Amino acid sequence: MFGGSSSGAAGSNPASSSSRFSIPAITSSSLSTGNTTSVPSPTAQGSKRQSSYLSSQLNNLALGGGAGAAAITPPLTSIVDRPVNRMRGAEVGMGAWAFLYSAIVAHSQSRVESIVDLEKRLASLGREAGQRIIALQLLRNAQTANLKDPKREHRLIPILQYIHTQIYRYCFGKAADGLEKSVDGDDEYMLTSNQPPLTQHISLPRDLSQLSCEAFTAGLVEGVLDGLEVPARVTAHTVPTDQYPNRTVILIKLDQVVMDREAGLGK
Amino acid sequence: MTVYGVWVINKAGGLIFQRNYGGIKPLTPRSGLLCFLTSVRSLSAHCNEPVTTISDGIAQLSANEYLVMAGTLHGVHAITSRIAPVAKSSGVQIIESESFKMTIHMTLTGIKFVLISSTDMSNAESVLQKVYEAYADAVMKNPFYTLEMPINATGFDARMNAIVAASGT
Amino acid sequence: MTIYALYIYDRHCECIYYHDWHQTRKPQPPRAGGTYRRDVARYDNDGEGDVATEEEVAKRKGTVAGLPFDEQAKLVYGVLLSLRNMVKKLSGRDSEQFTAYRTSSYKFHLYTTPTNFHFIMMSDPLADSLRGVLRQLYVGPFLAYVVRNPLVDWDREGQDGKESREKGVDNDLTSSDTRDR
Amino acid sequence: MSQQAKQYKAIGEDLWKNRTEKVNAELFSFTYGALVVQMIKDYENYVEVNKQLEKMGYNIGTRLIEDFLARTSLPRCVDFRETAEVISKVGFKTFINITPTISFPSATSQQQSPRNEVAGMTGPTEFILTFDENPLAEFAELPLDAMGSKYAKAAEEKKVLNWDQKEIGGQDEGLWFSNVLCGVIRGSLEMLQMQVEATFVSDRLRGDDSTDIHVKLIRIMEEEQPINDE
Repeated sequence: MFGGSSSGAAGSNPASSSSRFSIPAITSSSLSTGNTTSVPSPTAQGSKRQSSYLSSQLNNLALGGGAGAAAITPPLTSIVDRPVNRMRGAEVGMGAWAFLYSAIVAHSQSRVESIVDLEKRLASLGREAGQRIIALQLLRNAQTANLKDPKREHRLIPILQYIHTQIYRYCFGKAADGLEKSVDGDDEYMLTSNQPPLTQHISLPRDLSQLSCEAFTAGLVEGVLDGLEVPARVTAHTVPTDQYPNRTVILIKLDQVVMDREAGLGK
Repeated sequence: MTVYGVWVINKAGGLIFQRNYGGIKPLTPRSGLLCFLTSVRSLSAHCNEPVTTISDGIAQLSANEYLVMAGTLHGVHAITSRIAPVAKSSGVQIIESESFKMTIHMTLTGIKFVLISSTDMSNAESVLQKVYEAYADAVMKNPFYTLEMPINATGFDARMNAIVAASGT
Repeated sequence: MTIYALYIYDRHCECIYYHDWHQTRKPQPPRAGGTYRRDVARYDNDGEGDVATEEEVAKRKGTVAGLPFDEQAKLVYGVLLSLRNMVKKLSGRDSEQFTAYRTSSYKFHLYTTPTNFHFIMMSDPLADSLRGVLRQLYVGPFLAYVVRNPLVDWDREGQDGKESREKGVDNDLTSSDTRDR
Repeated sequence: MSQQAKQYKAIGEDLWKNRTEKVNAELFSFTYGALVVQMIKDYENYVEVNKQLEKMGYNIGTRLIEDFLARTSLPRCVDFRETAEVISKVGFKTFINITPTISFPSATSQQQSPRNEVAGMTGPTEFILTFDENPLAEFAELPLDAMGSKYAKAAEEKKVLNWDQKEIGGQDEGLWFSNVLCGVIRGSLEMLQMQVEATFVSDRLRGDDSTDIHVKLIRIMEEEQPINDE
């Protein structure tokens, strides 16, 4: 999921698509500069508190004595033991989402120079989320359908319709308002939503009028498509109308591989 | 029941939002004759006054004039609490004048929402409550807004127009 | 309806009369050395002299020490002036009259005479407009005992002017008190 | 549960059921997880990530308090105990639909130690929030080197295996995955003139028994505006 092996207690390398995401040490390939100097912990008081905490932890781990760094086995219950569907159907307040996303946009803005880069960062977050969402949905589809022949869409149009309804309803509470093939080419499709809920509170300043914060949704769709073996480049474009000033079109530009496969599969 | 205007004043007394709604026409003095005609209706004596206005509603003033008034209101708000004849008192909540009134809601965080309306506006407090919710949604949740700075979010304007339109009934 | 205080200001922004009733936040005596004439303020006449030290005031039934009187009078006038000007500027009409303001605990009523005397009354927050009462004070006792009294140094209010006016004011107010309650 | 706690519990539940627009919690959790990973890639140091998450939370808190007050119009809290109740039973409930339990560490010590006496404050001046569930971390699992010094040895051994993996700094403190929550608490209370320190003392993601945030009142900031007792 986030790439790299996870080092959970189970030790086994969970199958890439259906495992939870875990935060591996970052593979050296993705980072050019080595930065191994360990930064002195600013909250010295934090680590002091931790050591007092350690002693209590050590006792109940029945490993008493010895410095805090005794070879303790990692956490007893690991993520694999937690029920995957515990949060199914759970909800949080729209306010929580709005403030989180607003902080994400503000934080990303401070780390980029251009609108394109800002959209790229938002899209990359969306892609990470999308990959996990499709993994979870496929798992749940398999669980509900009988496990012997879990049903999964493999043709392009049904996949797009699946995203238009199931995935949009899962993420945004309602299906997309439109799914059309673009006139410009066979390999372009458009998912439109008149009032995208996730960015409803955002007002763009004049100098950022070209930006679309729905880039996150574009990334999410790209992540989902990626999970369904439909590689594509997905971008978000604001196409306002009088009635829907925030109307957004998610433009899906399919990879040639997909077009060839579709042609091969024929009708 | 008409809303003439809305102000939002930040903790330091700075005016961060001001809009007039309905009931006003920006009449600026022009050459002699026209100025005479407009001023006859409002019977204001001298024509060189920066603005003349029709009978109901409030004037359309410059941004700077509103800024100064907001600062005054901020100061007055603090004083009205200090000169109270009883031990505990909030700052001024309603200012009544002959043809309009100002209703002021101050939040626990020190932000003041001011509604300028006709005197017969009975639901002023609930309108200000809706303005506070619109502020929480369209300004606080907007990543491109910096705290304490003037608000120019299209989302907030849209919400305000809707609130004012709905408040007329 | 509870009435807390009556302030009368002359054209020269000076408080020429003050009288308070059952206030739980008592103004202090004016600070020494101030240009303030001491005879202006008359405190709630519950027996003590009109000079009340801080402790005395505080120990009175649940009262809190308020501001020194001269500062209080200055601030009251400041509020009156600011709101009067704001209301005129905001409406764009010089004829616009600021009539009252309200906080969570009191209401401030204003009646300004054509000759720019300001009659101010502080009451409980829910009271109806007391402008009528203030006008009666102006037309009644104020004119009778102050304006028409030859002994009164017109521009400089003397001690005597005040006593006679109080008599009129007291019985006038008590009647308005009872009538409205 | 005290009368006051019951009352706020009812308010929180009513607001959540009737007056809160909702969003998919899993999407929220995946997005937060993606953000933390992105930050680890950006800063390559857990201590720095903890700081950035707290700062981001602070910026959220200073705005979220307005949304909270606009929607609940609750009056000012009388003391810090009531503040804890409101944060847990109304704040957390209406935003992420959980109600962390509250405990008052100093109350257990017989007398209020003068050290944490705060001018003008009666009652406790610190509390601990214990999270049985945490939507932010539902799908998260920390790598060994992010779990703090407790697992330094185990992390060391693992490092020998994947020698090529990037070394992330600040492993001694490790990652406090949900540190944004501490910032939100600090930011929102500061807007109400309460300066507090909010820090994680334990997190189940790091192998601890429970997930606890310790909130300590430092001081009441002077009252700039007139008292607001509508």
